[in-house]
Amino acid sequence: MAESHPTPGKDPDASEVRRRVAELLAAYDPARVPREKFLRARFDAGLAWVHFPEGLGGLGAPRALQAVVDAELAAAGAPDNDPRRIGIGLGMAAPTILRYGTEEQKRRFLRPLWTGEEVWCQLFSEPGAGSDLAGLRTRAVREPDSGDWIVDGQKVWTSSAHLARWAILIARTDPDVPKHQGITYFLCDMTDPGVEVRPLRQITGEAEFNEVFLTGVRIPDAHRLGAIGDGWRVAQATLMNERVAIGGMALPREGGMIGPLAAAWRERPELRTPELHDRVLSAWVAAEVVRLSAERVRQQMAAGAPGPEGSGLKLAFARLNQHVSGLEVELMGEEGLRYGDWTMVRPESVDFYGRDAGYRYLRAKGNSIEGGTSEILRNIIAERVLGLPAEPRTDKDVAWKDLPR
Amino acid sequence: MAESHPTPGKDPDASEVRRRVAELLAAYDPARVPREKFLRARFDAGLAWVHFPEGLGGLGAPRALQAVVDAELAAAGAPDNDPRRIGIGLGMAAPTILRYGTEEQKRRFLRPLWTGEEVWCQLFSEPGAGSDLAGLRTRAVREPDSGDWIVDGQKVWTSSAHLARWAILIARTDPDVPKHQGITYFLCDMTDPGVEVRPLRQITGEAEFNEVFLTGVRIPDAHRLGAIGDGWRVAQATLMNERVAIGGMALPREGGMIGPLAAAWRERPELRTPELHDRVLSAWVAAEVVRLSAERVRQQMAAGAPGPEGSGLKLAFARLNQHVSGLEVELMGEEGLRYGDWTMVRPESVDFYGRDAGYRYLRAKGNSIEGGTSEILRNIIAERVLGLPAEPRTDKDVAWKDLPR
Amino acid sequence: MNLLYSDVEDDLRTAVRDVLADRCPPEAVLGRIESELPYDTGLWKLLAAELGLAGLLVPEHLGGQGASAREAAVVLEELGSAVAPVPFLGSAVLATSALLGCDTADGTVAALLARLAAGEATAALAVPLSGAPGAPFPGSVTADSEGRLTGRVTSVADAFAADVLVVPAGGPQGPGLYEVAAADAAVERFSSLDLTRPLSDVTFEAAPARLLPAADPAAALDGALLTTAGLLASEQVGVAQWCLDETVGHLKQRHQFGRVVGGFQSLKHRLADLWLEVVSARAAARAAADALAAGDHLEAALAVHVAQATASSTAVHAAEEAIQLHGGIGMTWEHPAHLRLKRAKADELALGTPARHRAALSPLVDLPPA
Amino acid sequence: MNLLYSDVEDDLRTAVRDVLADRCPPEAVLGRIESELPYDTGLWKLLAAELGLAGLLVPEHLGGQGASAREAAVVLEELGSAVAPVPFLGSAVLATSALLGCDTADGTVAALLARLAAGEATAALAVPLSGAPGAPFPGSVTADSEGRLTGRVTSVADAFAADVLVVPAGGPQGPGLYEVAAADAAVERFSSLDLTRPLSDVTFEAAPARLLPAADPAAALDGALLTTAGLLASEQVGVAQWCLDETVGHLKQRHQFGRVVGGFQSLKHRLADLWLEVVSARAAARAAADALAAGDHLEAALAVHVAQATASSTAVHAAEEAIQLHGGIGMTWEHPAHLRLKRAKADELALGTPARHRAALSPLVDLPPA
Repeated sequence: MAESHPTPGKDPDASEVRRRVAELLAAYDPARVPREKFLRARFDAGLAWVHFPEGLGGLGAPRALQAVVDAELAAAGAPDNDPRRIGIGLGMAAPTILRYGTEEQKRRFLRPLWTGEEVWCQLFSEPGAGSDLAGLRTRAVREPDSGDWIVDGQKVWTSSAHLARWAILIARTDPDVPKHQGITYFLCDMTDPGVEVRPLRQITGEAEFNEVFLTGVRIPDAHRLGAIGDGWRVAQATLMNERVAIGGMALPREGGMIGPLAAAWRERPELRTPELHDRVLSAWVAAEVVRLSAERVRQQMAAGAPGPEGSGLKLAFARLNQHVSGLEVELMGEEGLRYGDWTMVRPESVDFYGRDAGYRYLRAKGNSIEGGTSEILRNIIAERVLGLPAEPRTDKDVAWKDLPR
Repeated sequence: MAESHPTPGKDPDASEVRRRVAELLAAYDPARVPREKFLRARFDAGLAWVHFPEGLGGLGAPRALQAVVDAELAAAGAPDNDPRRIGIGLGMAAPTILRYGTEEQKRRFLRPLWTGEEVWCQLFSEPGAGSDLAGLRTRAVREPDSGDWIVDGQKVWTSSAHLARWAILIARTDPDVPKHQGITYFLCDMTDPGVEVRPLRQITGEAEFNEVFLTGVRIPDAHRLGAIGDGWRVAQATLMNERVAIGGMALPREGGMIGPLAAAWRERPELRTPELHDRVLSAWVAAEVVRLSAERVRQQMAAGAPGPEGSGLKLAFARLNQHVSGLEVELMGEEGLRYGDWTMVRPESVDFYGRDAGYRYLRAKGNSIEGGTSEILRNIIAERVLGLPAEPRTDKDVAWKDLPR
Repeated sequence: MNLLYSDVEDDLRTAVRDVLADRCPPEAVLGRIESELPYDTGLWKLLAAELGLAGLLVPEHLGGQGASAREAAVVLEELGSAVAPVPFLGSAVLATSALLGCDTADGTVAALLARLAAGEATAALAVPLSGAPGAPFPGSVTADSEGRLTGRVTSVADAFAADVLVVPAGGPQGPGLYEVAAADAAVERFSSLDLTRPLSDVTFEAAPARLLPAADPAAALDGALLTTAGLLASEQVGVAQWCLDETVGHLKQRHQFGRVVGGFQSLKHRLADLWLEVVSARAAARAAADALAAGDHLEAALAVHVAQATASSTAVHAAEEAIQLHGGIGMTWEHPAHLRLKRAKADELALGTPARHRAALSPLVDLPPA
Repeated sequence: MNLLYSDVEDDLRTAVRDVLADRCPPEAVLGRIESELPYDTGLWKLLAAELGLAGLLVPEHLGGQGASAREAAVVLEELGSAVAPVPFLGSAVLATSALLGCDTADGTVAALLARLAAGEATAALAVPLSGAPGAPFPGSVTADSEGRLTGRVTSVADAFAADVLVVPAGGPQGPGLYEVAAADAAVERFSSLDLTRPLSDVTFEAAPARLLPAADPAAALDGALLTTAGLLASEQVGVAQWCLDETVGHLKQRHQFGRVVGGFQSLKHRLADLWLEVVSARAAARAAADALAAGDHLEAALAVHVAQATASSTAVHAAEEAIQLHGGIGMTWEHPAHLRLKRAKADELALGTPARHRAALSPLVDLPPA
């Protein structure tokens, strides 16, 4: 009996995880149980994210075992939690809440976040701040009587805001201290009447993101994440997860933008020219090398020795996407002059590789801006990986309110 | 009679210049008169550099008329002053002496400079200074009794130093003021016993440049050019002329590095591959565009409206040379693995386009360093042409002696 | 070879720029692109008739301005800069050049040119915008013995604005250029990558047509494509210059990390490189315009291929840098940068890609393929 | 696919690096390159025999270390970093791989491999260093009916250091690999672009030779070229990493304009881009070494072509940036940077240019020419 149950303080192994999956499937037949009920049961069985603690959807097991769980459940025809729809919750809100949340916050938020019953969005970026995220102007002022925070400001580039029940939010709570010190991190109820979400139409014609106007939004202090004024540090955990998620996606050979380019070259001999051949092959090589680089980073992480290479993946990914999609439009020739549809729509999820060459070309322009510009990433590599001196900064010791605008 | 003689205060025109050339040729038959004597006579006739003042080898005429003189004299079989051999004197020392020199200095130096009887070199660069030329350490200390300057220091990248009779020199005369303010400009006698010239071997194997060690070199105050402490401003005139000279060379179509590449492609079909064809054509286009850009700058200057484009020519020239020569080595394939000769020699003049592909490739690496690095040129374009803010500087108001090293 | 701008050209630029500044602000362009009428007909009337742009390339004796490719190039720099929604390229350059290659002593040709030059009608040449000089005479439209045209031409620029179509078609006597009333063809506008230069597919079903007399119709067509390709380089320079100027301007006023963003050295160096690229493309575009004006065919072809191989990439690069260096704001529909990116990328495909122009250069400069 | 370094590989790297740090400082390399003896034979003895590098790829039963391409790749990273003047690539990789493609059960082949593995002799494969996998079997040397070789092979790497030459030659029975004592051939060293990897032209005039039994001599030769091309990518990564490290180190200590030069943002961003390039080339080189070790020919060929198409350009770019960012000092003969530039540029030509490797990839990934 003892060997098949996890010893307290000892990590569960693959066989233990498989046993738990079998127990779950025995108790909740995916073919009969409603999707939501099954997902809740999976969470309660610690099989949502096995590396999370017990009681919070996990087993405190090595992260690598998640693949075992996912494979077994997929094989059994179990529903999943549609991770593309709730990526921000899973990838950004959840690890931050796990690390900085109170026990009560973790218990309240993580389960519906994971099951997808509550969609999350991220209220970080602002029109005036850009790469200098810490320069944000959204103010949160504490109401003396209630202790609640009243938030006013504007956020931008918010995906899923129109679907979201909750948001992770950073706001300025003290303009009299240097900018990094006066920020606090909140969990914001998107149903608050002061929250207005407007679609933000972008270069592709559609509105994948939103602008969010916050007017007198009330947030109870219980929904503050981390200490007052500690929001910048908390946000770093969120952003680190975002970049890993963007750059570290596993793709098969010819996955990503190179796929349609290679397919067009193969299937449409009339598009081929001698001049383009070497460039298409160069693009193929570049894509394969990014794939290998990403694979190497994953192997480093799996070996428990994450190298600095991870910082470069998002940069490489953006450059590759832009290069390959630009070449694809050129290859398409006359067809490249057409664009599928400029109609303004609000897509539920985004596929960088979807639609036509023109869409891919335009959409890829965002890859070097969203989630940290390529310029900021180069700074990070130069300073943190290569150890070169930081930029001369004049804004670190000045009160936020006194900075030039 | 009046129309064929220059009215005082009125610029001579082409016919006047032609008349002067005819007079010179009539008085000094190039076939009989010794070279040196002819050149002196040409200088005295104001036909050396027609845009210089009368009495100093010129006629105060528009610069464009020089081409008329040169063509007529060449047609008559007259000797020239071997401008490649005395390029530093002609291109850098002469305009600076003309602008900042005393009457006595102009009369003493310009004639033998132009005739080539006295070769000049430039003692500006120092090993520790690099692009930050104003950070130079060579000291000039004034001897109280004689009023002479005693110079100690080390200069580097000095072409023609072993042939030179005179040098233009900048040295620090006051270390207690900020670095740009404590520099003075001198004319240095290279036969002074304190001057030691050593060949500096470079990446190509040869020693095109020299290191110059200055130990107690004595310079009379009469050989100071410009005011004490004003050397940085004087040097700017020199450097501006240098960059225009480097970038602004007139080349015919397929002149420069592209020539041998195109010839190899044409004459050696066995070297051609489909992959290389578009790259060779791209290189040809790039070379033609640099040629057109240089031509446009020359037309702007001739029209008396120099645009900012001149600043970019040297940058474009370096990039082109490096790109084309690198491709040429690749095209040569197995032959590219050979190198003509690594023997250390001291060439009398330098031909960027000479020797084999390997030499051109290596020599071209210097094109983005010598005479202002490409990085400095980009700063200049960004700040002076585009009006972007200057770099944060901490060294402009600090005494030179207190700067970090 | 004169690579500078003459005083007359400078004056022309000022006149065009003033009209565009007044009548063609970014909001107006953006508001129009998704409307039913993607062209600003009022603006075009002003430019065409009052400034005489419609007949710029038409000789004076045929009712035009008698200007050369040099002046048309200056106009295109300004129209490209503003991505102005007018059919200058399609009508006053491409179709007009084809007509000028026909027998202009012929009454039909002369009358049509006069109507175009007066701004009374607008024309389009029925070729795909991606068509390059040097390609074979198109065969997708044929004329029957009664001169009626049947066939289809895809991706025709400015056809939607045209009253008259000039149509290359194979006929009983071989290749010919035909005049067709736009009303007699089916002109279907589609969703094009470049929102400011609408494209249409044009279908002819026994459309009544008039053969335009020409000694060598194929040469007339090819000359029009070459001229337009060369002048497109100036449009591309205009687009690139706008991108550079807007980006420099934006970065001069935006603050981040307590500093003016334009003071960050990596951006300064990228902008310096971009400036150099634009300066170089301008020299190449001027050389093409000057060579087209001078009329030496071989030298003009060489200069056009060089200019296209250069300015296409410069415009795309400048627009891409503009988007990137504007950050998020440049990705929004409301900001005018994306219109230049789309124009630049479409222009890269228009009238031959850079690679195609390099390949066309190959025999002219004796650098044969492997 | 394992793209990381194993503990054994890390230990091997440390051992090689320690020897090189001790025996192969920059001054020593620079002093040797123009001497009569361009190889450091003492250093080679140490590496070959004591560290077992000469027989690294030779199976244990034939007297070697029985290691794989993965370990050889690590050695080449270090030798490339130091531009160490030893014939490891020519003898222990190129010639040895060719011999391993012969019938190793044969006494002659086994004996030769054993001598090489023991460091008792050094070999070179008589092919031009620029020769690429996939090329036809060379025909410049022929064997007569008595097995004597006549002909000439140009640009042979490490032949000047070799005791034994392995020579591809056409013979009466078709293509074959022959063993020739270096003393029986005329080995003329010439002035090579890469001063640290001397090249020679080798002439045979009825040189006594021994045919090495091989089931498929052409495949043995091609396999050796493929293996060496793949491993060269690791040498290139080593060169590139040295250039990056030296440049970063230099810029951290140099001051200009009152600031540490490495703090100027444009240089920081260039170095960040270069770092990313080196990281990417390392992933590609590791994949090639791993695929060669695994032995699936098709996957190995693909990985080698990808690695060569990547690492060649990375090494050249890194060396060019090192020269530029060192400023004037990097242009001097005394500074070690130029040796890496020359190695990198020569390596770009060695065993196939990047463009050639891309072309070789074309059929493997089904992207056919136009």
